[in-house]
Amino acid sequence: MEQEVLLKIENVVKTYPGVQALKGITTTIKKGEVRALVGENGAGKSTLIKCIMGVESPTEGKVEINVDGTWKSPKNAIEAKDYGMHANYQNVNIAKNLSIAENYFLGRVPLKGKFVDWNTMYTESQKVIDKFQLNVNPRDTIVSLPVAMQAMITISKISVNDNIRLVIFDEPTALLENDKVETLFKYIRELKESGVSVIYVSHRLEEIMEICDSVTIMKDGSYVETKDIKEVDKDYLISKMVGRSMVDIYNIERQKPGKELLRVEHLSGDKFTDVSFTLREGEILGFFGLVGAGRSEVMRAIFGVDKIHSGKIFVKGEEVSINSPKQAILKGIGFLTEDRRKDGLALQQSVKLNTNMYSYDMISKNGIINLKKETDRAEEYRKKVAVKTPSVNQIVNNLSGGNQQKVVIAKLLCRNPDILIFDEPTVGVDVGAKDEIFKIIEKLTAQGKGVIIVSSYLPEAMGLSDRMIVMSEGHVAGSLDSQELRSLQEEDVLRLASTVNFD
Amino acid sequence: EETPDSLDIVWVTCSTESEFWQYQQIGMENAVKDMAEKYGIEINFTTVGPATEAETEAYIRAFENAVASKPNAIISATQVPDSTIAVSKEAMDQGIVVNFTNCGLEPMDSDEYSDCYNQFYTTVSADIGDMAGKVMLELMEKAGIEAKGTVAMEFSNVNPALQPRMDNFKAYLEANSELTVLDTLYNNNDLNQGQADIENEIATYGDDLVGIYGANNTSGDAISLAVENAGIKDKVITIGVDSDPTEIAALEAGTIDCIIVQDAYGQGYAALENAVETIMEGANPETEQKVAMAPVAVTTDNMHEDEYAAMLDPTLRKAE
Amino acid sequence: MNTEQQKKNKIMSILMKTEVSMVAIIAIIFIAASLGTQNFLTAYNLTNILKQCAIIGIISIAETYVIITAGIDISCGAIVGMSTLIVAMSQAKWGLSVPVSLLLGILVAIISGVFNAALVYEFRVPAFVATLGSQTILRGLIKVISNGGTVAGINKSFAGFASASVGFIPNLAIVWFVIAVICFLILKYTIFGRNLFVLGSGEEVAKLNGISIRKTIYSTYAFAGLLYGIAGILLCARINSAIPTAGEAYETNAIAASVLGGASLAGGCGSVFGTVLGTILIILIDNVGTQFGIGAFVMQVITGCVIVIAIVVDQLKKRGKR
Amino acid sequence: MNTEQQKKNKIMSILMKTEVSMVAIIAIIFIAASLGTQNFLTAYNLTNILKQCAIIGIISIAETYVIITAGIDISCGAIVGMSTLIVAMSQAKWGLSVPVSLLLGILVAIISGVFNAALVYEFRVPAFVATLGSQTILRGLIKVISNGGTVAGINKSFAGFASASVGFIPNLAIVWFVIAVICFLILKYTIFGRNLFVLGSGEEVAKLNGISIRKTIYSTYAFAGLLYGIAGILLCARINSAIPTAGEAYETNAIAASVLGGASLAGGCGSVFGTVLGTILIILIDNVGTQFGIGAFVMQVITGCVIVIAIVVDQLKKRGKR
Ligand SMILES: Nc1ncnc2c1ncn2[C@@H]1O[C@H](COP(=O)(O)OP(=O)(O)OP(=O)(O)O)[C@@H](O)[C@H]1O
Ligand SMILES: Nc1ncnc2c1ncn2[C@@H]1O[C@H](COP(=O)(O)OP(=O)(O)OP(=O)(O)O)[C@@H](O)[C@H]1O
Ligand SMILES: [Mg+2]
Ligand SMILES: [Mg+2]
Repeated sequence: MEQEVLLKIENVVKTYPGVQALKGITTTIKKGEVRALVGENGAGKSTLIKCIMGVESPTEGKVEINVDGTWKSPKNAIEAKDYGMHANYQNVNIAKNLSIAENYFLGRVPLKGKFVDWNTMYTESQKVIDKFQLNVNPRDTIVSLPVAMQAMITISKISVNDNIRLVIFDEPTALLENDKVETLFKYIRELKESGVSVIYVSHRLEEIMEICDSVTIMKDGSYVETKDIKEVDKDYLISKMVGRSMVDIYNIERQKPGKELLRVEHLSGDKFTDVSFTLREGEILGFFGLVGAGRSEVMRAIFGVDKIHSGKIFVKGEEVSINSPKQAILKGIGFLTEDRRKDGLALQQSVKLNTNMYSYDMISKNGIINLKKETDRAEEYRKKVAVKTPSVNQIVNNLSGGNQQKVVIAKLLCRNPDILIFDEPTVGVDVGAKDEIFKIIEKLTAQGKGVIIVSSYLPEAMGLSDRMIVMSEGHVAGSLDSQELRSLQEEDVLRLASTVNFD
Repeated sequence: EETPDSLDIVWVTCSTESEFWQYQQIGMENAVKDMAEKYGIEINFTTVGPATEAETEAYIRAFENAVASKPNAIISATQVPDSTIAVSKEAMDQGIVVNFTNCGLEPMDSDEYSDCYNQFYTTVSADIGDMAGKVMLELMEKAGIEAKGTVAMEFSNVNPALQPRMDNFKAYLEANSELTVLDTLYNNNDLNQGQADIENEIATYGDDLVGIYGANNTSGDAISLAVENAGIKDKVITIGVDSDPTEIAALEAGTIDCIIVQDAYGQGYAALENAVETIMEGANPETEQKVAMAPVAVTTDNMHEDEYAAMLDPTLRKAE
Repeated sequence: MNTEQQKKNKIMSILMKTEVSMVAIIAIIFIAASLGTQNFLTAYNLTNILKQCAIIGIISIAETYVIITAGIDISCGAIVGMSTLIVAMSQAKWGLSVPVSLLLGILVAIISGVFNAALVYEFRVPAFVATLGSQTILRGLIKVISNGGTVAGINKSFAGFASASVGFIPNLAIVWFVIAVICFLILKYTIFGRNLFVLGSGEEVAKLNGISIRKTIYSTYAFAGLLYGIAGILLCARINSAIPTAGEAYETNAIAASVLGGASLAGGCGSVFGTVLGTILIILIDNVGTQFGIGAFVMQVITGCVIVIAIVVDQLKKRGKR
Repeated sequence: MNTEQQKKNKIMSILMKTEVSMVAIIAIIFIAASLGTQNFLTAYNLTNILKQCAIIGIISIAETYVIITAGIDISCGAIVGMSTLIVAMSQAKWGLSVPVSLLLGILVAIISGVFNAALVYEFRVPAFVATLGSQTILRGLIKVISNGGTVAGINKSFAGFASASVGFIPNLAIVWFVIAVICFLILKYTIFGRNLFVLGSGEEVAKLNGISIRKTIYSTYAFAGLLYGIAGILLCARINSAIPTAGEAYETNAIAASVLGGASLAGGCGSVFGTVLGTILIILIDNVGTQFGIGAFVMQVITGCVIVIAIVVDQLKKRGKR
């Protein structure tokens, strides 16, 4: 049976000062269809979504949704909601000072008479929390949650609505680990079954192959084509997006481990206990675990952000006590944090400042900055990690999500530390750029640097690491050498990561 | 009725930051000493009140708080008589002696609120304005400046009670000469702003500007500084009202030609003396409830005479 | 987590609240003044304190609303002054009846609030500058309208309202309490109230969740205007006249009371109860200072210290030193 | 993108700057006053304007530094007043030499700045409350020290500095220019300057990027203190005395000048050049008002309007209506 059309996107053009983000996109989406949107960083996916939702008005063209037979164009989020359109935006947008329950009901607070019905709000929220198996209290405020949990809140938030016609997910899984991805997919299937259409944006192509019915490819703001998912495979998508084909991106040159760079002995902190490991020159050490496993906390402690309760840290064989990130940096440790918007970037500042802010001391004398070097470096790294921006003076907040992530990486590379800790380095980064980043890591290890990669994305963690530490509930659940890594299946590692009961 | 052996007296000032009210306070403090000696009692004297005259609600609050602390007497000066009447009456009803100095509840010719206070010593604002106008013309004649052209007026802030200082000045000049008097500019007791105001007026009116009148001490200071910097002290007649050290120095230097002085010290002294006497004698010794003390024009010529010097600088009278 | 633990957590989280530090500090000052002075703990004085809190208390609540949305209102004192003037002029100069004069006073205040909202919303003027601008404009207008003079001749029974009490509770304080309770309920139980917090968490968040920023900003400033209007009326009755400086420098106290009560200028937090406590603290310091016979100069130093200490105590409790 | 396009972009982005709107508005007022009045465009008057700008200009630059870090400094006027007082007391009462008096004035101002920083950093007191508190404390101390009176008897040659000029350029303005240039260079060329912007983007960001929040906050407030100290010295020379009200209400002008010049109270933006222009606009309005013979009351209304319009123009240009 030919299904009804739900959404018509007609020749949508969006221009920002100095950037044409969308150059005329036309496509239609049917009822109950799950449509993937793929393209490189800065291709215009998020912008298209904002135009669909009416929160950005297109410079040209229009978007219409079929509301029980009549065609409507939402002009703002309120109308979009009236028409049953919901979006999960890329930059976790959530009212940080409010409770989970209130965030669930943002803009649609339940009333008893004229007054907010707190009881209903809490009970309904609890139902959603249970449905998505989120083990949180609806009264908790958002600030107290880790980003990954915040992301789950925004995803699950959609289900409090009724009368849903279209749901858009913009890179929902970037911060999620496997079982949460499964929860999400289950939800998407549920939506599909009830006739809801879904637009799904992700840089993880295997997810797209798994969950989507069709895929639209975008490049540089232009529409390339729409294909049924059965007609395409990953390589095809990559070649269309990036313009070249790419074999195994994890296949990088391995180095022979050299001298010891970092040794951590029996480290304990607020959220982790008795963590020990070593990192050698030329090595890539992976850290895998589920959300809340405490990997980020270990890294933060090593970097001097959080307090250490006990344990020792040795850098290049020498015991160190690091009390602030500044000291860590001076000891040759670089740390790329997982929440780029919160602590990675000065959002309202330029690409230039952000690229350099980690290492101004390296291009200054007596506190006076060499402005030429500042610009040169910004330009150099803009090319090196392929940041798509009209100029290095662009405000970072105006870049696409993936390009923001690239700036964070550029910032770290500028510092040129011996020990590099990447916490979720490829969040929101497209395949092509991932490839570039891995090439850079390859070069770094060849120079004898040590790299720690914290990733919730198992293929990446397994594919990239020379050795891997698996953490669970704040403990080291296992340590895998390269041989084990190559021989183990993903399921085995996942099982390890879900180990419980250490005491 | 038994007489107490110690008295609590609160001075509710309308501005803690003003020199003029400081001078009033010196008068009171001296009276405290004299009265304590005279009656052989202890007098606890405290000052409360807002920083600036503009904070009128804070003034009322200070007054109320003073009443609540149940002193024997309150001395005050109000910028907002209509608002002070109720609380002052309240105090009187509670048996607290309330005396006003300089700024009271009602003008000289009214008896409407005579039950709301005990005694009032003042200098009439209109008299100051009239005197300033008269002196302006006299000094112009003496300096050989033709009474034609523009006269500027500067004041601290809008204050209805003191408005006659400006209005009467203006009226006097316009009635008795061909001078044009500009609208008042206000400086909120910001000397730098006042100086800028006068500088702007000098720049705007140039040689046409023949007189400048500052209706309080800060304004007088501002005038003297601007006039000195512009080097026009011989071309304009400048008059200030109430004194402070800067202004006294300016009078000496001739950048201010005359200061109209109210006897701040005398008012303060009398207000406190009268309060203590009223309490100790059991009745107000004054025959008139409102006593006007005439302003005095102090010029460069007479400023060193003892009487005038002490008027200019009441700190000279400060008892050790 | 067992229930024991949960209970403990709950108690802890209550103790962490700013309101608790405020109550503690107020209690200490209160006890010290009761023991240390003769006339502090008298009905007259307590009535007095309540009366003095009322007007600044109402203004502070309005300021809190604005601050929750991540805005700030510097013009509150000027709007109060304008409302005071209009009420006085209506009664004394324009021969209007008391009810009409009150309506006019409130109307003018609401219009001023809407003007602020228009600047903030339509023209994206930062709240500080927008309200600074309207403060300046209003102060000028007040003087132009009043010609810089006092407007006396207020209706006697109207003015009497401000000095009257019901038992020990002054009328002014009753108005303040009623407004505080209503504002508390609005904040907690209405969509408008909740939206203030959302807006304060970020315009993006509000916008993407279909909350009308326009409506929220206009409502907030207009509602604040309404409260300023009421405060202006009370001020007119209290000072029994209108003077050009009425309401001057109130913004500092209003912002201080809000922040003492737990509001953050970054937006997204603030509470009516906290602000009520903040107001009481500010007024109390002055009163106690007089009771102890502390001179005005030293008192100013002490006031500054108490404000700082109040916040430091709260912050130390909450997060410890950095 | 071709070079044509790039050039266009560059020109566009320059036109977008706040400084451009400011210059345009100042130019319009300047031209109107030159054509519409007789004595505006005279050497005396222009010298005049420059002189009047200097002190508030220096304070505003310091305020801009603080605002860039997402702070705010309400105590600037009080610190200036304290420095003025100390200089005057040193010279007139304590019999110290001029250089020593200046050093003391600056020292006290820096200490006040450090006190602010300690409140903000060590005790996490929000900048608004911290500086409000220290403002109140300082104003009280000023009165305690001066006993509420004027301190006259300043060294003649020192006071003469404020009224003297080099050619048409008054000494005060020269100091202001030099400070502006230095502050501009610091912001542009030093790590300290860059760190202000990073800190203004968020403490977390600063911390995780290895920037010492402690050092940055202390340096900022201390440096602001230094500038206030200098402003206090100049004020002392200019008013040839110290009065308890010296520097009062300067914070409003300083914040207004910063925001007019493009600074945002949310932190992370602001420029010295913009602030210089903001200062000029504020001073110019007053001067031109007098030149046109506009009464003080109406002038206040106009001032408010100009401030609002200046910001509206800038915002409309930047982002259009919402
Ligand atoms: N507010 C803005 N101002 C200027 N340019 C913008 C703005 N928002 C987006 N852009 C630009 O528009 C282009 C498309 O961005 P968009 O966020 O839609 O990309 P995307 O496909 O979602 O990329 P990603 O995969 O990295 O999330 C980018 O070049 C981006 O820099
Ligand atoms: N589901 C959850 N509910 C409540 N708190 C959680 C949850 N998940 C994580 N946390 C909090 O976050 C802490 C550690 O999270 P963190 O993000 O550092 O872990 P991680 O191993 O780095 O995971 P990831 O980087 O994948 O998010 C936990 O100890 C816990 O306090
Ligand atoms: Mg995107
Ligand atoms: Mg993590």
